[in-house]
Amino acid sequence: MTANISTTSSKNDLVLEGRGLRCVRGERQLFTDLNIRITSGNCLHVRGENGVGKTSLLRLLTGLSKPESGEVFWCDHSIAIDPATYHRELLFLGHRDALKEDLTALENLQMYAALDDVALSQEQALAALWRFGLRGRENLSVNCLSAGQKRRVLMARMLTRQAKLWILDEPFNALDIEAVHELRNLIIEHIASGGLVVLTSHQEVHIPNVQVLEL
Amino acid sequence: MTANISTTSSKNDLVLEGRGLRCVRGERQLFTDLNIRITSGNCLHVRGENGVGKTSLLRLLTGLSKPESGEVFWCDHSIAIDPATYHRELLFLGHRDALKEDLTALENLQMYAALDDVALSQEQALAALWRFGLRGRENLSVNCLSAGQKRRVLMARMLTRQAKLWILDEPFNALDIEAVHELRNLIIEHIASGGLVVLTSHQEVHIPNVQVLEL
Amino acid sequence: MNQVNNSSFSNSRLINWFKLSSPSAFYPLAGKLIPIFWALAAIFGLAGLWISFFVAPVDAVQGQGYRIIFVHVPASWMSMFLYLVMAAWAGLGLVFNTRLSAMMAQALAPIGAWMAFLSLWTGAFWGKPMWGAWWVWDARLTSELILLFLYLGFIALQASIDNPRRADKAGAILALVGVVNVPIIYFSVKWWNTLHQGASVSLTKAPAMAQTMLWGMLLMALCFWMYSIAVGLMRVRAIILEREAHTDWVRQLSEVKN
Amino acid sequence: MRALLAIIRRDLLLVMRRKSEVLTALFFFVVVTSLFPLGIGADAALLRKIAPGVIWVAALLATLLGLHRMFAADYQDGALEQMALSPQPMVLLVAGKIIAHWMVCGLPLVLLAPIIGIQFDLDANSLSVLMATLLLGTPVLSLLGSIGAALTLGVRGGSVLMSLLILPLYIPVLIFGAGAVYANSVGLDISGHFSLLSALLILALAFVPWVSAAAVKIAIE
Amino acid sequence: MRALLAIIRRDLLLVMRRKSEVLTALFFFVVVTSLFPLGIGADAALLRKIAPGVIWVAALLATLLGLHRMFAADYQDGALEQMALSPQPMVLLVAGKIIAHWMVCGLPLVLLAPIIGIQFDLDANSLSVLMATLLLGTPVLSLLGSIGAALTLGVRGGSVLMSLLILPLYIPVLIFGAGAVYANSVGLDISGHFSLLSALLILALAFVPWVSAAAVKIAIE
Amino acid sequence: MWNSPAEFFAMGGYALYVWSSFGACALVLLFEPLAVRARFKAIVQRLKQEQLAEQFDRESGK
Ligand code: HEM
Ligand SMILES: Nc1ncnc2c1ncn2[C@@H]1O[C@H](COP(=O)(O)OP(=O)(O)OP(=O)(O)O)[C@@H](O)[C@H]1O
Ligand SMILES: Nc1ncnc2c1ncn2[C@@H]1O[C@H](COP(=O)(O)OP(=O)(O)OP(=O)(O)O)[C@@H](O)[C@H]1O
Ligand SMILES: [Mg+2]
Ligand SMILES: [Mg+2]
Repeated sequence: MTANISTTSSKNDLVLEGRGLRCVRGERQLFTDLNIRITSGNCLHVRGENGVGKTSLLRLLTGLSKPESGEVFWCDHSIAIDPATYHRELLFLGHRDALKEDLTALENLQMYAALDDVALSQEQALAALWRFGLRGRENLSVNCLSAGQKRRVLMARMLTRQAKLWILDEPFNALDIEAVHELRNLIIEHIASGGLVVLTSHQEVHIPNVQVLEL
Repeated sequence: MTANISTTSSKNDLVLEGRGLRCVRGERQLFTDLNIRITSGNCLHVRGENGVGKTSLLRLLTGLSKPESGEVFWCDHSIAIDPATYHRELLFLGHRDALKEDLTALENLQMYAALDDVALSQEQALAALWRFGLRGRENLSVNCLSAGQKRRVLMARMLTRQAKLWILDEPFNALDIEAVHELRNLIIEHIASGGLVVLTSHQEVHIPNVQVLEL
Repeated sequence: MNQVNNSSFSNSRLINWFKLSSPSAFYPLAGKLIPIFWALAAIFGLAGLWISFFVAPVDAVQGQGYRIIFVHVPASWMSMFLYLVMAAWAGLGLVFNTRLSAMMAQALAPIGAWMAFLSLWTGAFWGKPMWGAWWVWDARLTSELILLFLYLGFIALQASIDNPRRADKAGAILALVGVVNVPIIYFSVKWWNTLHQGASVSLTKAPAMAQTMLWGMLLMALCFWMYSIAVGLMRVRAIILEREAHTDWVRQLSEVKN
Repeated sequence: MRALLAIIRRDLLLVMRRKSEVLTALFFFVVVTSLFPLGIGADAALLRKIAPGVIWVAALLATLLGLHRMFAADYQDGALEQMALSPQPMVLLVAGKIIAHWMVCGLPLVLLAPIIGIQFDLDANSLSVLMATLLLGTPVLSLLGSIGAALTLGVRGGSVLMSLLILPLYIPVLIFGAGAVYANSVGLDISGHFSLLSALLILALAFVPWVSAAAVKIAIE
Repeated sequence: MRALLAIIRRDLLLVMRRKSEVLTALFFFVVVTSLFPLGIGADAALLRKIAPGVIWVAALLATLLGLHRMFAADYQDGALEQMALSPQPMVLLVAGKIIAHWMVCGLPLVLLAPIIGIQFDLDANSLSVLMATLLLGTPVLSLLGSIGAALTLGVRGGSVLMSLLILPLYIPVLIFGAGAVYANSVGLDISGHFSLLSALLILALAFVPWVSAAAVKIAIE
Repeated sequence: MWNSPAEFFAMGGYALYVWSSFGACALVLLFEPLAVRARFKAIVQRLKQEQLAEQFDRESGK
């Protein structure tokens, strides 16, 4: 399968680009010669049926796995060369929630802030959790939270982490209607302030400036 | 009680009933004095925002956890008294997929059939997998499957397990549009043949005979 | 008819018991009992110490060193006895699903562990002058060490399970399985030929030791016993408050009210 | 019965899928026993004296190492829950898992013991006694271990906590097992040791599956 | 640097959350060392002879048991992936985790060793040598262990496979560590042993974090 | 039996062993109730604080 997608930018700021990407899993070629280009203020929605290779593509874009051929560029620099600077700009949420079940929601947030080198005061962290309806549950260990509440903690992390590029794998899973709405606003806000978003979802997403990539 | 006058009607009229259910998690009371009653050919859709207690309710109904007070009855027999017969009629799918990642989809299906005491020939198992778009992936170990493909294996299990009562926790998660459609058909079929379904989902489900329980 | 009456009668008795076994009823009762047991412990303790140091004569073989017996034996006895009591409470909790008995078991475990520790410690400090070694791998010493491990395992298991109901049940299973060890400790001296002293207090035989020594030991043992009850009750009160923090009756307590 | 076989087959299949896993309990046994001559020195008489103890302790530890596998993985991915919801009684499933564990972690030790024994310079008579004690003792280890494995399900730091809970219970097996080999080497009668080991085995067979099943149910709740 | 501290704090916090976990490595050490006299018999002279070997082997095994915790949990729930995506170099994160592991599984052993030594009837001089060797040796164990822990990530039956990979690497530490105590007890010079142990430590410190970081990266891919 | 306090404390040459044993017992038996009391006070304190917080909530809610 080949596909080309690119978004035109008015200004010349941040660009995520994949050139000639090819991904092979087992003996199956998922896609080949895939070119994508996203610029500041845009959102790319990767769609396709189950098992078509959406998650695999996202992992290529983060640099967690390497493409069979082709390369990923961030602002015209290959991400393989200087991953640290790229990762400073990147936030990735996968299928799994990557929260430590034994720590509380607040501690999880603070721990990730320390790792990501982001200054995060206690008040900011609490405010982020409260915004997503976790008031009163900040100090509950994460394994007591429901499936949707765990995802909400991740949304709080999206708010506190100052990354320009968000790569989100099925972020709307397990969220209730209100939370879906809240998340959509968050993404719109992020785009409006010049961020980039790549996401997958099996539902429609109603977001301005959204490009759809059918895999 | 010794003289148990069982007035079970000869019609196969199955009833799942919860009387005065109360559920406490930690120090928080999720719901109290909840009465539900579902009969053959009906579907109950449990709704509510994240963390309201949907999963907890479903686990009470399966007998995996015990209510603080109240009881669950299957055809007027408390499920705590004879769990084995109840479990013979029950299929529960939780948030987690309960598939062994090291076994293939086919082996997983056969293993569950053996545990559930269901006769399942190789052809039947394969047919079930093929119906849900796993043709060519029957012999791939489950950890190679994508998120949606794993859920499809569970759908195949629903097809092969001859249970009357299905309790499904967010079964539409991670499925693509086509698979959602397929699953809906499966549920409708099951209801039409006199089965009972209890499910949670944050999206609308378009199923006839559906009652909605707002938690 | 008769039968029905009978059963309702015994039911009402049962209800009385169950009433006492509810934390809210037990909490104030425990509060009243604690000073009594402290007083008893003090009386027995003073008398026991008096006998151990000023009445009991010097031992012909062991000199003054034998006086360790007056703490060693009570600690050893209590360590075994408390384990049985703890397991019994835990088992009751498992079978009848009463919260209070599980809390009792939980409250007794640390005391039992300390008693086992003291038995080992005093034994070691006795063994050095008598046997020339702090520690030997003899059956009784070993099984007492296992007892300490069992206590610690029980405490560790309960501490690492967040859900208190589940912690109670899991702990109960472990405690019941571990009961096997107690008779092993007690009879180890009989079953294996060991360095350690055999039982010298027995109901059938005449006591093999001096009458005064026996009295000293018994008084000290009573002191340890009363002490264990007092501390156990104190701890169970704390545990009740922790577990029942969200209930109304706790909120109404005078010590909690501002 | 069919379910019992199914569960044994399933567990063995899972082990076989990772070929390494079949051999690792064995290798662990071999490596640990080989460490001792390295740590202690190569005095043959000394080695012969400590051989039964070392081999038995290594067997204990090797069994322990595989225990976490008995329920933990199934618990984590929800499969244990599904088993609890199957119409089979829990005891049966637990028994199946214990048997599978013994076939992977116990039986190979019994078969390998003579080779290890030769490294420690044991004679043929001692070797056969060693094998016999292991044959009686390792099932007890698997059985008792299942209690610990079930109790620590879903508990963080479970595998270390489990060793703490289980090792004290293993001690009688160790004492009689190693004791028999030692007694035999100094020419004492060993029928007492064997009858005690058999008694342990019978008791464990009779009670442990129920205890473990109860513990598993508590964990799932 | 801030990230290094953050990761150490995080790992220690996770351990503390389960209070039992701090103590369990310790107890495992105590229990295992207590098993040997039970298996071998209570002859004091014999025990004194095998004490260094037994204590060192027990230390090895205790370290090993905590190793699976170093990366496996983080790998499974995706946290390791997130760490790889943080702007910190992987080496730093790995180093933090190794330090945390040593603080939980190594340091307590050093502190507890004298008590165990007394059970084996060692004298004060031997005890101090034992502690010194453990102080030099346990960091090496944590370091080398991290390689195994990283290599076996996501591999089923990983913890057993890991012991298999790691134990052979541990052998030099064991030989010099136990050797020093033994040499001291028979009145030989032990400075050679100590300089070898120190050399091992320095080499491991210099190279291992990079190796482990590379192994972790491979596992995530 | 004892002619002087010094003799009593010397315990016929077994001072170290006897007093270590009795001393350890005394320490442990004293430490236990103190620890329990600290635990009790901590929980009572927490409960008090919670009640205060609730009171504030109620007052500010009005
Ligand atoms: C750490 C070492 C020791 C431990 C764990 C230990 C354990 C015990 C236990 C559990 C008992 C009570 C059992 C019963 O009453 O039958 C006991 C009683 C006793 N122990 Fe020890 N002991 C140790 C060392 C010693 C030493 C070194 C001596 C004296 C040389 C000693 C002398 C006694 C005596 C005289 C009794 C009373 C037996 C009786 O009258 O029933 N113990 N010890
Ligand atoms: N130990 C505990 N202490 C306090 N609260 C708890 C504890 N365990 C669970 N809870 C709370 O109970 C609720 C669990 O709800 P449940 O998992 O049933 O939610 P749900 O309705 O399925 O939500 P979702 O839609 O997110 O899956 C959550 O609000 C959670 O915070
Ligand atoms: N080792 C392997 N051998 C063969 N096929 C593999 C292997 N690993 C992965 N695959 C296949 O690669 C695809 C993985 O796709 P991926 O996880 O990216 O899907 P996805 O688009 O995210 O799907 P979903 O919507 O279900 O999440 C699947 O079709 C899977 O079967
Ligand atoms: Mg996917
Ligand atoms: Mg839920």
